[in-house]
Amino acid sequence: MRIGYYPGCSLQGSGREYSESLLAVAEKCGIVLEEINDWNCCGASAAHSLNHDLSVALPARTLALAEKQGLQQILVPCAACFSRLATAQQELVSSEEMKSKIADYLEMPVQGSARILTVFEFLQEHIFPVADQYIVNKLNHKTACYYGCLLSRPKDLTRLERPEDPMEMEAVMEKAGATPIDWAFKTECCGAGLSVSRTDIVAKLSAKIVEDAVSRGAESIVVACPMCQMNLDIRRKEINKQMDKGSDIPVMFVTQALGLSMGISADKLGLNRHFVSTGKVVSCVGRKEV
Amino acid sequence: MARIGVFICHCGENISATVDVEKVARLAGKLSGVAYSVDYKYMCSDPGQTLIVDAIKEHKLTGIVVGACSPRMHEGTFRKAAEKAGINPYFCEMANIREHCSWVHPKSDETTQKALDIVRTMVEKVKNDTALYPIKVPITKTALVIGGGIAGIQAALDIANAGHQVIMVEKTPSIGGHMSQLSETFPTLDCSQCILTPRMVEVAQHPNITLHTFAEVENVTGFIGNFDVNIRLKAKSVDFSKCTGCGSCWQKCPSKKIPDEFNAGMSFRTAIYTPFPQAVPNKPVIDRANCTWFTKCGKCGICAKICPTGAIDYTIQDEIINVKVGAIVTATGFDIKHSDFFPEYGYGKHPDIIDGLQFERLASASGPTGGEIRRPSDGKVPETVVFLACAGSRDKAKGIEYCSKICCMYTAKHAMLYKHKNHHGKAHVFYMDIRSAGKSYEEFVRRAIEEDDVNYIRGRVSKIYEKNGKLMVVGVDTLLNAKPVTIEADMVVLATAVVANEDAESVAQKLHISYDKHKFFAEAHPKLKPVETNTAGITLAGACQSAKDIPETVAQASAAAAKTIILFSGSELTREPVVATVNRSAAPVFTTCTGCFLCQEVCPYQAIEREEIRDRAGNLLMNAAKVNAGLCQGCGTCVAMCRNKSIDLQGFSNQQMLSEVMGLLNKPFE
Amino acid sequence: MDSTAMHSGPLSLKQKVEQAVGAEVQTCYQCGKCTAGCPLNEEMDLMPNQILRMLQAEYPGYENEILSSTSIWLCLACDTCYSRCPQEVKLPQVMDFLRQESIRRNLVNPKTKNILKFHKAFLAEVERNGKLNELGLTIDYKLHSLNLFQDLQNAPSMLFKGKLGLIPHKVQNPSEIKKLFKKITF
Amino acid sequence: MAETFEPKIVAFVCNWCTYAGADLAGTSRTKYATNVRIIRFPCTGRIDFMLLIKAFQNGADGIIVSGCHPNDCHYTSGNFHARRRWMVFKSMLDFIGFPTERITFSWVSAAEGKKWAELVNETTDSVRALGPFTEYKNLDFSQFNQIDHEGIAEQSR
Repeated sequence: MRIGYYPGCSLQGSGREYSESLLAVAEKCGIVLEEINDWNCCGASAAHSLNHDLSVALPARTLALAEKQGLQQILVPCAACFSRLATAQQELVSSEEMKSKIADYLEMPVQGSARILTVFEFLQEHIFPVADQYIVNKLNHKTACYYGCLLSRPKDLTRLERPEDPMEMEAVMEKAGATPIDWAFKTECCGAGLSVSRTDIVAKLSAKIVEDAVSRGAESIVVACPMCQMNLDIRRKEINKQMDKGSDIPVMFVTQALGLSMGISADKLGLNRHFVSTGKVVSCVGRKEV
Repeated sequence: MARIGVFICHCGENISATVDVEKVARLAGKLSGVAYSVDYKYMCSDPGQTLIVDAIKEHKLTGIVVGACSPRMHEGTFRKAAEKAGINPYFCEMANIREHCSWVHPKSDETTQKALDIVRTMVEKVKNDTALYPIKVPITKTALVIGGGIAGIQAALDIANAGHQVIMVEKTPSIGGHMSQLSETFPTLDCSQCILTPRMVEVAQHPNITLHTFAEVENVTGFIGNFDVNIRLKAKSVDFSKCTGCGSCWQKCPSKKIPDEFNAGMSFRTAIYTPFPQAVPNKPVIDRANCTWFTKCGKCGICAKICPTGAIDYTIQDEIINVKVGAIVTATGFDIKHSDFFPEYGYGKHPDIIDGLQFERLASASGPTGGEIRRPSDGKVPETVVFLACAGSRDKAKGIEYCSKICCMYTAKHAMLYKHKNHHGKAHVFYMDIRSAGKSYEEFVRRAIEEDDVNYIRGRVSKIYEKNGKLMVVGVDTLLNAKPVTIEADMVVLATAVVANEDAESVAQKLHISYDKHKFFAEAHPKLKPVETNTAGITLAGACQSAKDIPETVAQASAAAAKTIILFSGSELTREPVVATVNRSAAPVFTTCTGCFLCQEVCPYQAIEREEIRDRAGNLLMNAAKVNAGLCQGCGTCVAMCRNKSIDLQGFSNQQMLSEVMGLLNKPFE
Repeated sequence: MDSTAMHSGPLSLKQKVEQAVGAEVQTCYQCGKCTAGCPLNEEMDLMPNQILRMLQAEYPGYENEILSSTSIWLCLACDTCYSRCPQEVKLPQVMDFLRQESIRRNLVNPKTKNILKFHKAFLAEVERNGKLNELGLTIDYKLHSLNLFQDLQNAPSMLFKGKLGLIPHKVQNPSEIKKLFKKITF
Repeated sequence: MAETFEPKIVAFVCNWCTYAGADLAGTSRTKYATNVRIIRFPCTGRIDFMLLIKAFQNGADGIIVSGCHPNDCHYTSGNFHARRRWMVFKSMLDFIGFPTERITFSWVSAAEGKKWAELVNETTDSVRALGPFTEYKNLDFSQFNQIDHEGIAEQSR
C-alpha cells in the first residue's frame, strides 16, 4: 500500500535531521514514501489560537491534496503537524457542515478519509516487520524516551495504549539495542509553541525534563517531535542556567537512533546538526551492554 | 349480555384540570354494553369505593372500568371493591387517564378525546374478561443466603433465629467478607474482627444454618416459595470430616509465594491454606491452580504425608448439590478498584501507592506488619502519607460517575489511625467534598482534623511520580486561590472507587435479577422497595446493591431477612392468576395443540410440561403442552410463539388484546 | 445574584464558549485537577479552574478579567488538563476560544502581547509562502516585538548546521493560500 | 386540506419497563404529543405481530413497539424473543412492500420517562411527515376469517 508523506515545515528547517533520518531508515528497509504534492503549513498553534476555521482549513488543504493524489494513508512524523491534521480530520468527519464550509474555502472537495499515521504506527507496521534483517549495531546505552504532549494527547487522536506512560518509543529503542529507563517526565510539555516568544518559560519546563532524565542515569534523550528536539537541544544554554548542574546529554530523534543501529552513517542521519554533541551516542554503537 | 359500569375519577384536579371528565363519563355511558357511567372527585376514597360497590349491586353490573390512575397504582384497590360487591375481581380494568393522559397533555379537546379512547379500549377489554382465581402455591421454608460477608451473616442469623432453615453459600474458603479484613471501624474505632468473629462463629454453630464455603451457586430455577438451586461445592481437596484444623499442612507446604488475597496482596500464603487465623470454618483448602501436586502432575504431596488424620484427598472432585428454597437473599458484596486503574498515578507501578483495603491490612494487628504502618517497598515507617479521596469515584472520564460513599469516612479513619501510630508523621488528605452524613460521622471527621492534625486539602491530584525515593504528589489547593501544591510523600493511599464484583453480571443472570449499568443489582423500587428485586422472593443485602458502610449493610440485611420471614409466615403463597393455559376440549379433539413445543423452547421458567393424552385403554393418542401454573410467571412469550393459538394468557388473552386494538381505533367517537 | 436577568439580552461569555466549542462549562465541579497538572500554573494569573468558575458565575465583571488574563495566552494547548479531567471539560478548546474573543474585544494582556505577535508573525509567514520559513518568521517577529537581540547567538550556528534556510520554501502558487486567508479572515 | 394531519399512533408496550416509563413521564409531568394510545402487554414477548397489522387495518398511521432494554427484561428473555420475531416479521413486511418506517421498535426503561416522551414526539413527527396510512384501512378480512362450512360440506359430498 502506498504511504503518503507530510514532512511539515519544521522538518525542512530546524528539524530537518528528523526527515533525513526517517527517509534514510525507510530507504534502507525498501519502503517508498510519497511526499504530498504542494503540501502547505498545518497552521500549528498559531492558527488554532487565532482562528478556528483557519486551523481546520490549512490542514484540510493538505488532506485534500493527498486525496487528489490517491493516498489512503499519510505519515505525519512531526507531533504538532500530526495533531493539527488529525484534529482537522476529526472535525471534517464529524460534521458535514464543516466539511462543505471548508470545501468552499479551499475550492476543492475534501473528505478527510485517509488514515493519518503517527511515526510509531509507521515504524510498527512498516519498519518492524523487516527491521531485524537490517539492524547490525546495538546502541548499548540507557536512554530516556520523551514523548511530550502532542504525541501522547489527546488519547483518542494519538491512539497510545498507555497515554500517561506510553511504551511505543521504548519498543523502537529496544529494537535499536538501547535500554529505555523508567522516568517521570515522558509526557510533560516542554513549552513547545512558546519557544520563541517566552524562551524563559520553555527553559524552565525543559530543565525539569532534562534534570529528571539525567538524574535517573539516562545517557540520551530520544524524541519524535521537532519542537521537543529544538527546545531540549537548541535551547540547552538557557536550560542549563535553570539547573544546578548543567548537562550535555544529547537529544536525538528516534529515527536517528534506529538509523544508527542499522549502520547508516551519522552524517546521513543528520547527527552533526545538533547543538549538543551527539558524539556520545554515536560512540555507544557496539559498546558493551549496560 | 355485558352490563359494564364506567367510573371516571377527577383525582382532585389531577385529571379534571385537563380532561373534561363529565364529557368522558357522559359519552362512555353511550358505549354499547355500558349500563352505567359516572364521574366522581376521588374514586379511590372510601365514598368513591362505596359508590362503585353500590353501583355494581344496584345496576347488576358484570364488569367495571375505572378511568383514573395507572393500574400500577390502584388496580388492587378497585379489584377489592369489585370483589366486595360480589363480582369476580378480574372483571375490573383500569383506564389510565392520569399518568398517560391528563398529566402529559395540556387541557384540550384532543386530551379529552384521548381519555375517551382509553376508556373505550378498556370497556372492550372488560367485555372479554373472564373470571380468574388466585393461585395458591406451597412455600419451602428454607432460605438461601448467597455471600458470607457481614450482610449475609446478619441476614442468615436473623432468618435462622426466627426458626427457619438457612443455607449459606460462600465463594471463598471462609466467611467474613471484606469486614474481616478491616482494622478498626468508623466512627467508633472498634476493632472490626472483634465484633465480627463472634457472629461468624454463631453462623457456624447455629442449628438452623447449613454453611457451604468454597461453593458457588450454579443455577437457579423455579419461583418465589419454590426455588430449585444447584450449588457447586468446589473441590477442597481436604476431607473436612477428618480434618481437625491443626495447621501442620500449611506450615509445611513448600509453595509459599502466592499473593495472599486476605492481606490484599501484601504478603504471601501457601497453596494449602486457611485465609486467616479466625477463619470459619477453620480448615484449609488446596488452591489447585498454585499447588505443585496439580500443576506438576503428582509431584510434592507433602501435606498428605504430614496430615495426622489423613484428611488430604487430592482426588476429591467438584460436587453439585441440589437444594429447594423458598427465598433467596443476595449478599454478594463488592470490590474496589486497584492502583493499576490510575494512569496518572503510575498504572500501579509504584509499590508505595496503595489502595484503601491494603492500608486496612497494614493497620490491622493481624496484618502483614502486625499493625505497624510500614510501606510495602522497603518496610520503612513513612513520615509523610498522602490520602486521596475520590480516587476513581465521581470521575465520569473513568466511567464511574457515582460517589462511593464510604471513602470520606474511611480516609478520615486511615489518617487518624496513621497519626495515632506515628505521632510525628504528617498526614495530608486531598478531597473534593467531605460527605459525612451519618450518626457521629461529621464529628469523627472534625476530630481527625482538629485533634489529630490531619491536613485536609481541597483539590484533586493530577499526577504522582517518584523522585529520589519520594513520591511527588502534584495537587492543588482550591481554597488557596487554586495554589498548586506538591507534597513529597513516603506513601500514598488511594481511596479507590467501590465497584461491583467481577462476577456480578453472571450472578444476576443466574438469579434472573436486574442490575444497573455499573453492574450493581437493582432494587425493585428506589424508595419503597429498597431490598426487594424485580424477581419475587429474591432480596438484596449490602454492597452488591450499591456502596454501603457497615451499619447500613447490617440494616439492609435485617430488612431482607424480615422480608423473607414475612414470606415464610404463611403456609401458602397467593399468586396472581396471570398464567398461560393450553386449551383442552372433549374427545375426540382433546386440544388444538399439535405438540410442536415451541412454547417450551421460549419459556424462561421451564413452566411448559409435556402431557401424554391416552385413551381409556392406555394407548397414546397425542402429546400436548401443559402449563405448570406454579412455575408460570405470565410473560406470554409462549402465546405469541404458538402457531395455532392453542396457548393463551389469562388476563391478557388473544381475544382481550384484539378487542383492545379494535376498540381503540375502529369506531369513531361521536 | 440573578444571572439570568443580567443576560437576558446578549449571550454571556459562558454561553458563547459553550456554543462555539461545545464544551460544557457547567460540568466543571472545581476539583482543580486541571490546575494541579498544568505545566504553566506557576506563570498564570488566573488558574484554569478559576477561569471555568468565573465563566460559570456569569458575572459580567468577570468577562474582562478572563479575557485580559495572561493565562489564556500562556496555555500551551498541551492537553494535560483535558486528558485527566474527570468531567471531560475540553479546556484547551475553551482557551482557544477565549484567545480569539480576547482579540475581538481588544483585551489582550500587554504582558502576553509578544505571544500574540509571534502567532501573527507565524501566520503572516504562512500567508506569504504557504509554508513556514523559520528565518523569515524570526525576522518578522523580531521586527514586531523589538526583541532584536534575543536568540541572536543561536542564528549563526543554526545557519551553519543547515537548520535555517536562506531561500524560503513556498507552495507552488502562493496566491492560492493568500486567497484562502482572505476568505477566512474577512 | 388546511388542517395539518394528526397521525394516530398505537404503542404496544410491556408492563414493567415502558408502561412504567410512560407512568414516570406522567408523574414527572413531561409533556408530549397526544397522538399516542398505549396498549399494555405483560412483556414485549407477548406481542403477536399480527396485531400490528390489525391496528393498521383499523386506522393506525404509525406504531411503537417498546419494552425493557436488552438484559433488563422482567422475564429475562421476552424482549429478545420480541426482537428476534420483529426482525423476521420486518423482513417479511419489507418483502411485501409494507412501509416499515411506520413501525418504531425501541427500548424504554422504567426510569426513562423523558426518553418515552421523546420517542412519542419523534415518532409522531416522522409519521406526520409520512402522511396518513390508507392502504390497509378498512380492508374487509371478514371473509377470510369465517370458515366456509357450506363449501366444505359441498366438497365432501
